[in-house]
Amino acid sequence: AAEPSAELIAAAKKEGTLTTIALPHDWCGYGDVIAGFKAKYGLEVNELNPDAGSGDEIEAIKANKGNTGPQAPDVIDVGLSFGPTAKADGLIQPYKVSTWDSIPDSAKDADGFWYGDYYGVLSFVVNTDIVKEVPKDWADLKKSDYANSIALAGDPRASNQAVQAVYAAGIAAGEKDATKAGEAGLAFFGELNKAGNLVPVIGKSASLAQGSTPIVIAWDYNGLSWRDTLKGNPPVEVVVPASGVNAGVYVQAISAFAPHPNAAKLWMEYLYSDEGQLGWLKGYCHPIRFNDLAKNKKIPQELLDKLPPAAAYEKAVFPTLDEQAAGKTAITGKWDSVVGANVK
Amino acid sequence: MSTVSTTPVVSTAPLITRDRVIDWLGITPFIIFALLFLIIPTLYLVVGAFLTPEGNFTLKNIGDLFTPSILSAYWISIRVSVASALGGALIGFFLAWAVVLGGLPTSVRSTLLTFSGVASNFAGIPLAFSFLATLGRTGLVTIFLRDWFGFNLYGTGFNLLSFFGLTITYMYFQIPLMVLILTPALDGMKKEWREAAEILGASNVQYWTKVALPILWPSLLGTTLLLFANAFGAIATAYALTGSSLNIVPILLYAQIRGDVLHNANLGYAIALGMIVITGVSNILYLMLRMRAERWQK
Amino acid sequence: MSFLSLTNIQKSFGPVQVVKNFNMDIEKGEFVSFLGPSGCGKTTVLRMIAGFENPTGGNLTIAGKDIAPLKPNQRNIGMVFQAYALFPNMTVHDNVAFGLKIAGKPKAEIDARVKEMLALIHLGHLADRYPYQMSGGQQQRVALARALAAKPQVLLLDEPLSALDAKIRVSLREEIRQIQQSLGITTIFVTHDQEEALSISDRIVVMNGGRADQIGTPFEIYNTPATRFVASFVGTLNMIEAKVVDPAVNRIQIGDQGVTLKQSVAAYKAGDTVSLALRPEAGSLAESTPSDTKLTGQVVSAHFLGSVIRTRMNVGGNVISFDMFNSPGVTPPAAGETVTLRFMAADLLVIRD
Amino acid sequence: MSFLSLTNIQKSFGPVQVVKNFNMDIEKGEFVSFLGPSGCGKTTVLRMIAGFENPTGGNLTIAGKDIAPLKPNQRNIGMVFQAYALFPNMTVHDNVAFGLKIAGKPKAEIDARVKEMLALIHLGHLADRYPYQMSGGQQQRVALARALAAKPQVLLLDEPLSALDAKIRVSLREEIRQIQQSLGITTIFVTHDQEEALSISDRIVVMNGGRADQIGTPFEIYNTPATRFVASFVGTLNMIEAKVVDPAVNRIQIGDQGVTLKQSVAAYKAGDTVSLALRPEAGSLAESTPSDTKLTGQVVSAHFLGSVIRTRMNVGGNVISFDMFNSPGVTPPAAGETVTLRFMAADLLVIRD
Amino acid sequence: MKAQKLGAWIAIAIGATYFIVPLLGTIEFSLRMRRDAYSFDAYLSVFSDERFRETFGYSMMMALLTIVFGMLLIVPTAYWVRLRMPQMRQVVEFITLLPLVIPAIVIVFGYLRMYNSSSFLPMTASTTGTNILLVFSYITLSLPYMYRSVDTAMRAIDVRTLTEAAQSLGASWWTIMFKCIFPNVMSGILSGAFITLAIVMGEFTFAALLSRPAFGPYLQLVGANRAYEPSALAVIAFSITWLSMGLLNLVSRIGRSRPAKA
Ligand SMILES: Nc1ncnc2c1ncn2[C@@H]1O[C@H](COP(=O)(O)OP(=O)(O)OP(=O)(O)O)[C@@H](O)[C@H]1O
Ligand SMILES: Nc1ncnc2c1ncn2[C@@H]1O[C@H](COP(=O)(O)OP(=O)(O)OP(=O)(O)O)[C@@H](O)[C@H]1O
Ligand SMILES: [Mg+2]
Ligand SMILES: [Mg+2]
Repeated sequence: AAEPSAELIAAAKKEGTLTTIALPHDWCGYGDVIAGFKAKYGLEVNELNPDAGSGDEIEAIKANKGNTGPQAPDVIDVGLSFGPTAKADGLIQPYKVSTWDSIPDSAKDADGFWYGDYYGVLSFVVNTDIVKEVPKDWADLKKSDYANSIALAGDPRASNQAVQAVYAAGIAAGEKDATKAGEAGLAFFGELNKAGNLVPVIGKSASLAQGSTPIVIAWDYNGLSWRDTLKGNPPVEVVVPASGVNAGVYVQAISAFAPHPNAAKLWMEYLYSDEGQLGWLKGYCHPIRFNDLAKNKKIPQELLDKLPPAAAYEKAVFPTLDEQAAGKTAITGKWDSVVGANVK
Repeated sequence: MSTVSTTPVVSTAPLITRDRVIDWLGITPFIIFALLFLIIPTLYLVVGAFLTPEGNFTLKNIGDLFTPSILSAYWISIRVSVASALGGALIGFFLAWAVVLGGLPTSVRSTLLTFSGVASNFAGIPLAFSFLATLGRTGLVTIFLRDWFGFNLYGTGFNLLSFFGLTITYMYFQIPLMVLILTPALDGMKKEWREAAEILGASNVQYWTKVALPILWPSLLGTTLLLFANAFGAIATAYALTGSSLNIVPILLYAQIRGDVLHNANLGYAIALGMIVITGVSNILYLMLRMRAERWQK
Repeated sequence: MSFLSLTNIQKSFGPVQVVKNFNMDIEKGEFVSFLGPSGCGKTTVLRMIAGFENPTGGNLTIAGKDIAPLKPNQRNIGMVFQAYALFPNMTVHDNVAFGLKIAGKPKAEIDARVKEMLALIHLGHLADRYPYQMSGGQQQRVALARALAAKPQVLLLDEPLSALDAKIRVSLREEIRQIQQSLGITTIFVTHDQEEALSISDRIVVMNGGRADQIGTPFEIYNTPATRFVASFVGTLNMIEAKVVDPAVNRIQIGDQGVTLKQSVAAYKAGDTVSLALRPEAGSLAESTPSDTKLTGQVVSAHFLGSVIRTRMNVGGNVISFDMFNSPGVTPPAAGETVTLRFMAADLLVIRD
Repeated sequence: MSFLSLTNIQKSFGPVQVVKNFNMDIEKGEFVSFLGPSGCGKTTVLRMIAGFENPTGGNLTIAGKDIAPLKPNQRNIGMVFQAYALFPNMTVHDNVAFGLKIAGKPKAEIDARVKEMLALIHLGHLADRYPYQMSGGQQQRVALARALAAKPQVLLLDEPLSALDAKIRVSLREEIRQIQQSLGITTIFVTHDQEEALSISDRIVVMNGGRADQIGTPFEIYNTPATRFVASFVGTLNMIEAKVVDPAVNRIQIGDQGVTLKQSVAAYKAGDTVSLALRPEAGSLAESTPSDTKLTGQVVSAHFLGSVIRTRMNVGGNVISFDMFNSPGVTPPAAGETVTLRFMAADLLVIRD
Repeated sequence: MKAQKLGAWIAIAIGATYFIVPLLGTIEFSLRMRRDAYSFDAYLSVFSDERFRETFGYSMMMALLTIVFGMLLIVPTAYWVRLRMPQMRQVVEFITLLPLVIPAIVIVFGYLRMYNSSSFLPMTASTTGTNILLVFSYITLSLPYMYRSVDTAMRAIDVRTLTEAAQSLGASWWTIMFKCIFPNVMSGILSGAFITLAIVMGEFTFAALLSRPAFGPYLQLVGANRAYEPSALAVIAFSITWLSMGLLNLVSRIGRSRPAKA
């Protein structure tokens, strides 16, 4: 892949800082990716709220219109469905990285406003110290054994990961139509909640390990990286459900009001370089140029070995943009009234 | 020798004015600071509560407070705050009573007071960690109960993230605060009052019901109100316990202003206004009761 | 058998004995003051009578009945504290009514009694005030009324006046005495102000280090102090060092001036040093003063103190103060002047240490 | 021209005038006391001299120089406060050195002066103590040394003794007077204790409601009070209502007993009522008393006050108190007894209201 | 009497249990990182985390600045109010209590709107500006504690007479303030300072919303993403609070300059 132009590097260095948001260090290997970027170009990286959901990221751009201070993010990494809406709201600006052509067309905006970055499938991340019988499929989650155990990895009103989880439950129920699938997912979680299995907490590695949420529904790559950081204490199993395997694509974009536009562009160049893509892969994420890299034999074998079995991805459903939008609308709008997970 | 002419001397007015100006200058930095960093930012939001995103006047935001999810957030917040305030007040009262009037060695008193100074500031995120480590699913107490008594705490439906769990967590800083505020009030209870009552024939119970509690109630109630406000505004503890998805007012507000879903910052302002009104009212009541209590302490 | 009787009362706090073999009999209706310096145990004795402290030894009876087993709220004793100790949450009326209410008296009776008590202390018009709305003197009068309302057998007052201004102190002490006399109530009054004790007591107990040094009428205490401590604590006193010349005829010498005492110095040998006490008011410069003794010396200083002029003179190394009443006709002697002080030999007391 | 001169000084706080046309001239080295009841404006006058308050009218000069425009820290006036006001964070030495340091004196000079001042107040050995380690009396002496260290032109003392115990009060006031005399410093001393003022002042200003009622030596103030207020505030006083019988020969009548005054009642008509004042110590029952006048009455009560016995007698409706020194030979008269009080007619003062 | 004492002991015992068990739980949990044995791994992990050191140092710095500037604002104000404007006492006191009433989040959102880079006072436009704003926000937050402790200390020393004493000895305002007032309210300043330290070290809302790398948000982050380190951090945070309270006691005991008891 081509190197970024010297002018871009120079311009970025002049800006000196890149402001990112919502990049937890154990998400997709971002810790190392950021470190690699810093080391390579010598820019500061100002990391805003690593725990923000996709919605929060969009809001951060809105809130900081007219503010060029360190509170304003330059770049965002959001769920696929958030890309088009952000574009429509005029919150992001176009840019085409030098490896643009190797990104599948289905996963990028033709004008370069947003572009897919990596994907994974939703899985059950289970603390097997507490949960002796690991759930295999969505339906298992309703068992009374799992009372007070299950958590989403975000608030469905704000987090793409959580929305996708609900949607996946809908797919597992056999719904094909996106809106219906969304509703079915809501209904499923409504039941979970009524049965007292759903914990109104954002599931994270800590809550997983400490046992407040021994089952977290999260992207497989998150589960795997949590497993690694916990180093077997407690033991964690990542299960891809038998049905309703929902694959989710995230997208990158540059804020329309980015205080450091050149640094943002350089960041994109880095992410979509071979180095950046392999960085994600190390974090168990399938980078969007996976096929391209594989074709060119650029992926070390030991990296491939550590990935989840390819079989899991065979059943994976990639919802289209429209499906995602429909599902998201159905889910965020009615989450409160149908599920209403509250403190009791 | 001391009789005197009575020529009235006109007072030198400008001198007084200059003095007054200097007087005011002395507190100007404070006033400016308070205006810039406390009052105007708050007014900004208070005004915002009555505006549409476009900047027109509206009462809709206030009206929107009465939607079920927001009401339920207020409701749970109020319940947790009331419960932790009452619990904190009650236990704190007994602790303060024990060290002030219980005839315990003075070392116990100074230990408790020092500890309370620390613990009342031990709110926020670390507190949440502590309780997760203690009463969480793999917490010390939970495991202890399981291994030694075969008692499955979580099997009873207990959950640290419940109303009860939050209340018990909040009480960790509520009790010490109560102890700190109430100890001076109890110190103000003169030994002679008790003795006077006793020598007039009153029993212990009569002393407490007719003399001690009537004297103490402004302090007790006032402090309870303060605890209530204290709990109502506490965000960090709940945030760390539950990671922002808990539907209590401070978190809802956080999500509204910062977050995305309902896309309505002005509604967020209205929620904030509601909070200010609630904590404000309880604080004002607290101040009034304190004044009343101090009147007696003279 | 006297009304209130304390026999061999002792009290120790831990290792420290603060009251040592205290004996005292008080007759019904008597007004007795405990007088003594701070820390001498006055309050402790009072609190044992009230029942707030248990004696570590001895007997306590009221009207022949042992009160040791009774709790404070069963003793029927009235008490007034230094700091008033009115209940701040109650009006004057309710404070005074408190003991009666506790005793379950009917409302009409309570109201009548409260009215009567408030009339007694001249505060009938303030019945609805709260304590914080009243001056210290008024509060203390209410405290007195409260203590008296339930007709206690004994009234105890622990320095009730010490928090008050000088003028109010004087008027209130007279009021207390007068109320005490009109009700005929047995009263113990603790004070460290000798003038207070002298002016209102039937008898005074001068306490020192947990002991009663002397018990007697104000006259006895003032004029024939039993110990050096009593002599120096009560009133101003000149202490004079004298040499015994002839013990047989009570002849002593102050500086180089010989004096014949009325009190015996037979216990001393010629040449011994003996301590004598002389009250400043006992002597006078006027030749008309009835006197049988005189001392001559140099005036050191003369201070005008209002009604009296206090002159200090040096007699053979002893500085002796003496007071004379001021009047426009009297000019105080000038410093350095030689004067002769005249007094009765009976006023020169021999003080054992 | 006197040293410190206050002319027509006035002070109002808002609508209330608390000092009204105050005039006073103080000579260099004089010791003047302001004596008066609480709230009469003593402190306010003092604070105007110190510069803490601005007079609303009048003139203030020291050594002929108008000090009105000067700030307090430019007036070179020493001040001692009731509550000592030592700097708690400094040792005794540093407190006394404070003013000298501010003035930028060299260290050696400061040390020498501090030493000298501490010697003056007999506290040289406590130079390294902090205020909280000392008794009230010691603290007040340090405050005095601090005020004097920088050799002020005028020393102001605002009730410096009122927070102290009775015994220390007396000894410290004498120490203050003696230091003042040895340094010859012009001093104003505020007090509401008449005995204090009488015993140490060159002159006394008796203040009442923001005015100087009388300015004079202690003798003048005590023996010839100018107003009824002065008479009643200074010393104890019997006020007697009498009827004028013959103004020409100063003949009046108390009850039905005729008395010829030394003071003139020429301003009255026969039959007028006139107020007379008599000090309790002016009269005596003893026949040997030098006297030219007597009054006979019934004894109401006799109080034993230690060195004196105060007897109240009723003379034609007037209750007259008189004091006699206590001595074992004297028995106070019993209530109801008829007694004759002897005194000099000159002691009966006619009081204008 | 006996029953009362027993009751008192029972109350203390219950209270002590409630207070101590969570601490034990936290300590125990923080040692559990290695599966089969207790170890200090969690602490090692925390201390070796660069972000721990960075955020901790940053918050310490902010706390110190807050204390210094807060006291420079508050001590003279409290002094002046006592000395010259007693009629304003109620008002000033009321203002200082407002931060207890107004949630921090409301204030900080007001800041974001008032001081963003396109406002009249673009404090958030630069990192330095944002840091200053953060210090100001912390001063606001600690107003109730700082003002109260300073004011209490002033009540104990009778500032008015001390001032007048100093004035009559020729002292200027500057000398009075820094030689006579500050040293004597040191106990109040210290107790205010330590409470402020404790508050600032754990503060989350302001730092998070102003996006500054402070200790509070770091705690929150670790709390969400690590299992055992949070307990270790809680132990550390609690120790810091204890340490500052201990220091406070120590300093006030060593500080010989206690106010004279009148
Ligand atoms: N509860 C107690 N424990 C230990 N010592 C005590 C207690 N109460 C009093 N004392 C000591 O007993 C002694 C006598 O005290 P008490 O209060 O009777 O003195 P007092 O004569 O009333 O003095 P004052 O005039 O100061 O009131 C004092 O030395 C005091 O310190
Ligand atoms: N700053 C002030 N504002 C309003 N009134 C004041 C002020 N200072 C004093 N006064 C009033 O002025 C009057 C005289 O007060 P001042 O302090 O001079 O009395 P004083 O003679 O010193 O009394 P005391 O013996 O009680 O000290 C009092 O009525 C007082 O209330
Ligand atoms: Mg006592
Ligand atoms: Mg005064």
